Amino acid sequence: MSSYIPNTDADRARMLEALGSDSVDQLFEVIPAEKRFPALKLPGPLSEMEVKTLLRGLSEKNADLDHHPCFLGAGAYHHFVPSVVDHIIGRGEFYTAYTPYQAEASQGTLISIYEFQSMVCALMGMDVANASMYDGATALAEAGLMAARATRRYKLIVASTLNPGYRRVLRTYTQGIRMEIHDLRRDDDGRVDAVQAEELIDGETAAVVVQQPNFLGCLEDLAPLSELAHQRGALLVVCVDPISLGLLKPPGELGADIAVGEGQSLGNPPSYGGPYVGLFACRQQYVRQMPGRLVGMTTDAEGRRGFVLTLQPREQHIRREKATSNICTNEALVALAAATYLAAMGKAGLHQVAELCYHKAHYAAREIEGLPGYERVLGDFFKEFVIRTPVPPAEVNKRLWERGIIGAYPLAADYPELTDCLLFCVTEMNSREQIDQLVGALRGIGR
Amino acid sequence: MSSYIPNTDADRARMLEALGSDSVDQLFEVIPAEKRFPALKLPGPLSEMEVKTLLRGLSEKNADLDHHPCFLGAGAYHHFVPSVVDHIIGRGEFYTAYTPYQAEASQGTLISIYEFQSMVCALMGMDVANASMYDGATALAEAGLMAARATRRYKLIVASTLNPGYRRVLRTYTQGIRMEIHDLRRDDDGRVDAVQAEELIDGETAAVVVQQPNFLGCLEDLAPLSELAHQRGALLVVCVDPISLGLLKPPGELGADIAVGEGQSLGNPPSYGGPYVGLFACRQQYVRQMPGRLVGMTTDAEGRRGFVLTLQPREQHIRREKATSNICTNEALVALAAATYLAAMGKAGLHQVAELCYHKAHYAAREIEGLPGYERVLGDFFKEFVIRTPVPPAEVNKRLWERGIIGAYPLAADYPELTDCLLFCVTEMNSREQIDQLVGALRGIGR
Amino acid sequence: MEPLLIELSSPGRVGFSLPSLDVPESELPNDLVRDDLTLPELSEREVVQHFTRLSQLNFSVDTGFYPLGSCTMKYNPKLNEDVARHPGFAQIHPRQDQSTVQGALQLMSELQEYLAEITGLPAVSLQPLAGAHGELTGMLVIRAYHLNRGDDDRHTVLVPDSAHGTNPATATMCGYEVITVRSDHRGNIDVQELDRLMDHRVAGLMLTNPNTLGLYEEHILEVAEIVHRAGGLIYCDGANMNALLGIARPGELGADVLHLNLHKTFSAPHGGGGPGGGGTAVTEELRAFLPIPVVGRTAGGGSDGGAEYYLDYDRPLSIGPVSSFYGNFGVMVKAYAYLRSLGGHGLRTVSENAVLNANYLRQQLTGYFELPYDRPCMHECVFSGKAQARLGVHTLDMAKRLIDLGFHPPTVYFPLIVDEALMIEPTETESLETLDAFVAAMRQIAREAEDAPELVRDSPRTTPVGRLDEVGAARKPNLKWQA
Amino acid sequence: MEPLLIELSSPGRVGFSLPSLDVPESELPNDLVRDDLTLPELSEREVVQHFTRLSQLNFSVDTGFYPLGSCTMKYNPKLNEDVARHPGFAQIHPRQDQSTVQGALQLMSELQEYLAEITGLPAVSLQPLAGAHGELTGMLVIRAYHLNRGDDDRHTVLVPDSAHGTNPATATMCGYEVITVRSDHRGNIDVQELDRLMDHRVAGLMLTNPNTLGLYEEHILEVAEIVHRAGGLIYCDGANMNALLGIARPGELGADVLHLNLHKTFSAPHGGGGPGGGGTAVTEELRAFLPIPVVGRTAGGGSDGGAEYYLDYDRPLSIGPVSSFYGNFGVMVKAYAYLRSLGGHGLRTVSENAVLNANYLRQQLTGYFELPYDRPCMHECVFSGKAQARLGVHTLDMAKRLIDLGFHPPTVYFPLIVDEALMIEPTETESLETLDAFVAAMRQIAREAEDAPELVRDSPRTTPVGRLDEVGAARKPNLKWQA
Ligand SMILES: Cc1ncc(COP(=O)(O)O)c(C=O)c1O
Ligand SMILES: Cc1ncc(COP(=O)(O)O)c(C=O)c1O
Repeated sequence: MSSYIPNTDADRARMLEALGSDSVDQLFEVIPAEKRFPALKLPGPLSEMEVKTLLRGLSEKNADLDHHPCFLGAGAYHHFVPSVVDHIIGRGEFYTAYTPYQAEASQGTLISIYEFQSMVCALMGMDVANASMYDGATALAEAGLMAARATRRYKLIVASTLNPGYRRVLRTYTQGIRMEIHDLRRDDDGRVDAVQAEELIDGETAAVVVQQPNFLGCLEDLAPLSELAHQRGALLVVCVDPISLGLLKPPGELGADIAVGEGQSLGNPPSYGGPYVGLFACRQQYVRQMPGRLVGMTTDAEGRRGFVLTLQPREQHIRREKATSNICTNEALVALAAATYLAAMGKAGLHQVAELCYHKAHYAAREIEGLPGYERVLGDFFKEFVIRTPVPPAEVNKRLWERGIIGAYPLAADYPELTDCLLFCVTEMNSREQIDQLVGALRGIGR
Repeated sequence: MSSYIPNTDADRARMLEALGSDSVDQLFEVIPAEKRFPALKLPGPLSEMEVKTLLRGLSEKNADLDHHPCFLGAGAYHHFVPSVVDHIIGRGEFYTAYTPYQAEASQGTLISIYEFQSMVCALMGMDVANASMYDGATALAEAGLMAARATRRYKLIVASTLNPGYRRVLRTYTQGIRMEIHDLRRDDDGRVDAVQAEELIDGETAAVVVQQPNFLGCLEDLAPLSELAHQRGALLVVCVDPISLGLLKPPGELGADIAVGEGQSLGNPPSYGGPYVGLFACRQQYVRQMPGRLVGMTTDAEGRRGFVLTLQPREQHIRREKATSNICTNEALVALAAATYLAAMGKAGLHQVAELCYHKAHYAAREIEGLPGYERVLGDFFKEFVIRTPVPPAEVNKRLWERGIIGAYPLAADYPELTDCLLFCVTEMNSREQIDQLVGALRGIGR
Repeated sequence: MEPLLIELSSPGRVGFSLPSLDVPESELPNDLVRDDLTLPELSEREVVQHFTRLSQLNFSVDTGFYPLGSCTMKYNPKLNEDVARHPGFAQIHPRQDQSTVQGALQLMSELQEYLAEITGLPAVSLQPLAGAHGELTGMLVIRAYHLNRGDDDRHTVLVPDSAHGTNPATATMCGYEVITVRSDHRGNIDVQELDRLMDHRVAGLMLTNPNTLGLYEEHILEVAEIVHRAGGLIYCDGANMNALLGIARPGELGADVLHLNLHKTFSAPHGGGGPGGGGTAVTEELRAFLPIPVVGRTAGGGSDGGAEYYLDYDRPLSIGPVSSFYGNFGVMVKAYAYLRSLGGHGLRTVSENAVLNANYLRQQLTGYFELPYDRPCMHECVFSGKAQARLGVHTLDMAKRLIDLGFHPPTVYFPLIVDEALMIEPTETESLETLDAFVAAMRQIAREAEDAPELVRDSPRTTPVGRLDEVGAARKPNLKWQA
Repeated sequence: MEPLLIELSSPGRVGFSLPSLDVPESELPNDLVRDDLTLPELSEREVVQHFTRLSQLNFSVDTGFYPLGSCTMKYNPKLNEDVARHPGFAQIHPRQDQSTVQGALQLMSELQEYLAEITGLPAVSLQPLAGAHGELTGMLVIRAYHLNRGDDDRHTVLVPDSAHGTNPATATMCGYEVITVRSDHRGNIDVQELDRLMDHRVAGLMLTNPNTLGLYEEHILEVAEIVHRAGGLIYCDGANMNALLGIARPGELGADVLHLNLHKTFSAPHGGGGPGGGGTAVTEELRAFLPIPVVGRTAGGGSDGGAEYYLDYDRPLSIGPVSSFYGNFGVMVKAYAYLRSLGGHGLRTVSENAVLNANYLRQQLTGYFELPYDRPCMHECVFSGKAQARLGVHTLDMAKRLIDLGFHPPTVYFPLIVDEALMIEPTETESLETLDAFVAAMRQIAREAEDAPELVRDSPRTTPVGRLDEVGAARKPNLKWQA
């Protein structure tokens, strides 16, 4: 018997006796014999030691960021994760519990979610934040759906500078329902085209959806968009990089009605794309339209402070087909990592991370633009920037990899007009030495 | 200020005000000015990220057993450590507590030590075991001292097949006090010479000290030694490999009065020699002569079961210069790892580990003896065996390393008569594939 | 109880340590720089103390029995935690060149295969991030399938009244109208009603098997037949697969689409509410509609030195991606380690023991609590607290009393079709002794409901807080601290 | 409370998973094979649950304030835990060829250097495994030094009455007779008595500075002068180095030998009672006597491609090895990470804050408890509970009461020269708020000792067990379970 199953043959015999059964097989007689007990063609069982070796082997087939300088971003980021984070999310009491339905037995999880909500609000300058969505893309999609619910309008104006993956997920999410989606093109500086915005946003528009800094790394000018949207009764949905909020004005200050973002950067490794966590916040007036879980503060009969899941009538387990979303399991542990990260970094730490990213990225950009054949295109940016390369981007990356460097993100597939461009990302994880190494390599490649 | 120091300048100002001091420096005025505040020439502070990178770099300069087959033993062993062990000893409540002086606030540690003591007794077939000694060598040395205390005799007869390092530590420990130490030579089979034993053990002898399986891997015949020692009023001290006790008769059954051993194999990685843990057990009658801490079961006023440090009047903090030993801090967390390991492996698991070692070592020995030029010397063994090599041992190891294999232990320094020999160790961590790889390499080297 | 971070915060404290700037500064975009950021300020020591103390306020699988029905709160092997944290898994970027992450892709490819083998549904997407997300994925696949056939008149979905709330909620998100199907007196879907409701306007049926009563759907083959005959498809909610591993393949029982909960059946821990994994398996016919990308394997097996495993985006009929990248990779690693540890036979013993444990509880508690559907159960059993409710002791009271007795309560008030429901799922990782202790506690509570109802109603007493004012919480929501 | 493993055990349960035998079986040595092995039998889930529950019964630094005097219970950075677990550190064998472990040797070599710089004593052995082990090492070094000079008439060692118990116990183990030296009214070693006792038969003085009263030895230079003049050496117990990092170097204050407690001063966690690290530093004159091996560095720096760092066994005057290998390497990694994190200036701030925190507590509690030596302290302060004892409330009672108020008690009844001693060491990792909360609790207890002595005497009440019968435990020792 497996080390994961405590009961022995003797235990099973005792239980079967209590049941008046002869064998465990009897319990499955309800299943037609010909469908019962298929022999699963799976690899044979392995001991713990063998599994360890096998998985170490598989993992070592991957080139990891501990051992390679990396200039990839585009929606997943290599930021520093303090050791404390893993120690906290590695506490069995956290990671082997589930959704805190039984509040009295779950105050640890509940308080940490309340704190997560509070810090997401602080970061975003918003009134309320939920306990998490799956990831940035689905948070954005849910924001689109919520905007429609809140406005009873079914048209979304979506910036082409929004993460193309997010735009696709939004389309996936809305394919079964009534929703018009219009792309809002960018100007030459890489920002939302104000003129077209003026044309597209109308009295039917549920929301304008933009990203700050946008997918191309550029800093959008949100004030006119916000004004426009609100004038026409539409909501402004802003998707943010939470790390940038250590430095930049929060969406709440820029007019956002719903703010979402990918929370991976807050204390979580890139982990080949998941688990990540969707941040989701909005203005107070829309709280009952929100998807996902919310934790609130309350008291017990003796007046002691305590925390509970609240406003549950928005959720599927109460409202079923009328729920604001179908989400049930979310990304609680990743949110806990984010909460731990934000607590450890605090006010000063997050600011410092953002500044390090900003200055390092600008240093790298300047150095690269200075290279013959390389050109930086588009406008002001935060930690990501677009470079037109003298040799095809794929070739650049290939040759960087020959030097052990994981290069930048080729924009061709998403932005045909930027086919000869790479999106570079520089964070606090990139030492000057790494940046100089990159620049040196690019110089060689450009020759 | 460091992230490890919470107080801010404002906090310090408040505290200084309470103290009526102007500055922190004032607190140190008692130190002569010319000795005060030396500028330490240490490398400058590093951020967490930099320390991580630095230490990763240092660690990767070492060839580790995760990536290299290894046939070294000789007192430190590469055994399997189930994942649960690290998860348990990684619990902050365990590793950030200290010696459980305050029993009511330390039942977790106390119970785990009580369980450790119980399982060490079960393993060794002894009456009482303490909460741990530093390591195998110091446990052995303390056993020698204790034998002298218990018998009021000051002569130790020490098998030359006892780990040479342990013999040296015993000499270090006893250099300041009255203690005669006689070496007891081995016979051609690699076991204690019965004839010389008969000559050396006399009415002045405090103890006969042997190892089972001995340093050369061989299985000693303890019955006659035990009889002889006890006849002459001496104690029998046996040093064991706890893993072997999954299969072999425990020292308690073989006449040992004190049994000691290195506990590293029980759930701890080789860790370049430490932290390890000394196992120390004896017969009931000697309990008040024991060194180290002991945990006992008792009750509170309401009759509830609880655990406390007990028989403390043996210890330095009570008895000072009359204590049985100066040991204070021991190896509690390593003992906890051992307790967790023994609980997870249990009766069947430890047996299976021991059998795997036995069969794999014997397979390897047979295969190597079958190679031209290689000869196995000495008698029956458990998991370690001695091979005479056709080319010098150092050369063999060098050439194994060229193939990525960490070879065996050269015996020349400790046993000049075995200068052309290597001590091989094979455990459950060595797959047949690894063994065959070793054999193939040895064949090539022998040619 | 532990104060909040913001209450522990003190100006100027730092809990981080970052490298100093090693490049020249650049000018900041001053008009975009924020004025203030009110995050807490704490030292590392305080952060660790805070969250460690919080953790101790939780019940959890690692500290006790957690028979939360429908959630499969099995023990999560520590091995899985360790392997998933390997830098070669955790520290790889989703946009890396695929040739540099072949180990990750191989793992995903093999996991797809294993899940296909287990479910009897050959095409798998690992992209969905939880069960409900798998439902969304699967229902969109069903929708795409119908549309692709030009069958655009199907606007409704049938959902049994016993279904989990995510099922109808999902159908709505996909634009379907939900029609509820009754359960019969044995806890099965009512076949006659199904037959009546099923027609060419119905896209499909969302079925759970074993259903949320913990009961095997006795007429599943007939049900599938009825739905398929009318051109509909069967969406099977696989949250309860812990009953069927190596016991039966949903694909052979008529399911066209099935999501799995990697965080339930395949031992990835629940994380206090996630992350999960909602891998979704479909029939060959539906393969083309799965989200992009799926992981493919080149026929040549990369023997030419090229990459063997790859992300396949070239799927024109795909519903599109459902998440940012390729799914919760970290969760997949745990599920993969679990499957490799157990093998096919091991999986069957998992379900056998899960089902045996549940039946044992069912048998031991019968007579103490009402059993609305009195037949052998699968991996969980659902009682009703109706008898106790008549004495003024409700299921919620009994749940709270269980907390005082050291157990996490079962799922309560679900499924909705059982009054005062108590849904108990022991899983295979609990011992007979634990089950017996739980039985004793439940029987004690049944006794107390008669003899000392106040005792039950006033529980819990041993927790850091008593029952909380949920109405107040909802009326004036306090959802964040005032900094 | 949690049952014992053996009580949880059930025949046939397994918590392990081992590979099957992949080689032919060999014949077992049947006469040596044991009949039975009564270890517990549990599944992995049960093992994890058991030890997790046990852990929660502990007070610890991670969960609260732990001002255990003389033990320096500072916060242990999590970073250190992580780096020490790296396979390149944990999975290396002590008998590997030195060329394959250059990273480990470099770390040890540099750590030796750093500790030399901090202590002002140039030669360091990292081999001792705890403080007392360092004492043994150091005292044997002193012995070897005298003997090597032909000075074989020194059979006694002077030890102040305030010394930690390990000091006299160590002297005995080294074959010395212990002569106790009184402390004076300011808590210093009594210089006059020292002068009287010191002669050519005395091997040396074991001094602690700051001493166990938390007080700086005001006459340390004079003391050293007296001892050295008579040919003796100064052994300095460095357990209290947390007061002196970057503040003063013991080597410049007259110490010839000093042990450090890596598990106190250098942040390696205490592990529930170990592992520790007792690195021992000596003067140049004593270098030759240190245990073998020490870590050396080749002059050429390995530039010829040979190994740069090596284990130096070629030390004929060495006292020999004191342990199985090279010391607690894992502990060294943590200390190294700590030193590299802080740097020299950071170390000084550590001691400054440790000393400031202690003085703050001293000042805040003065008036509530008797302060036997009323002068500024270093990193800890020692009060006496005498006033309370007169009311029938003893230090032990107050310690237990503190547990109920959420604090780990200070060290009690040590040093022995203070009646009813309360030895409080806050360390630098505690915040002012924590200190204030502790002060409030202590003041409350002082009040309760007057107003409600029963309350204090009957504590603790909030723990899983009340005060335990220690006398009974010692009279009929039960030291293991009956299987
Ligand atoms: C029967 C059933 N279906 C679907 C779900 C939804 O799964 P998830 O929570 O992973 O989204 C659940 C989980 O609670 C469930 O129990
Ligand atoms: C002053 C003093 N000296 C020596 C020691 C002994 O150190 P260790 O416990 O590491 O052996 C201690 C530890 O308690 C101590 O406080």
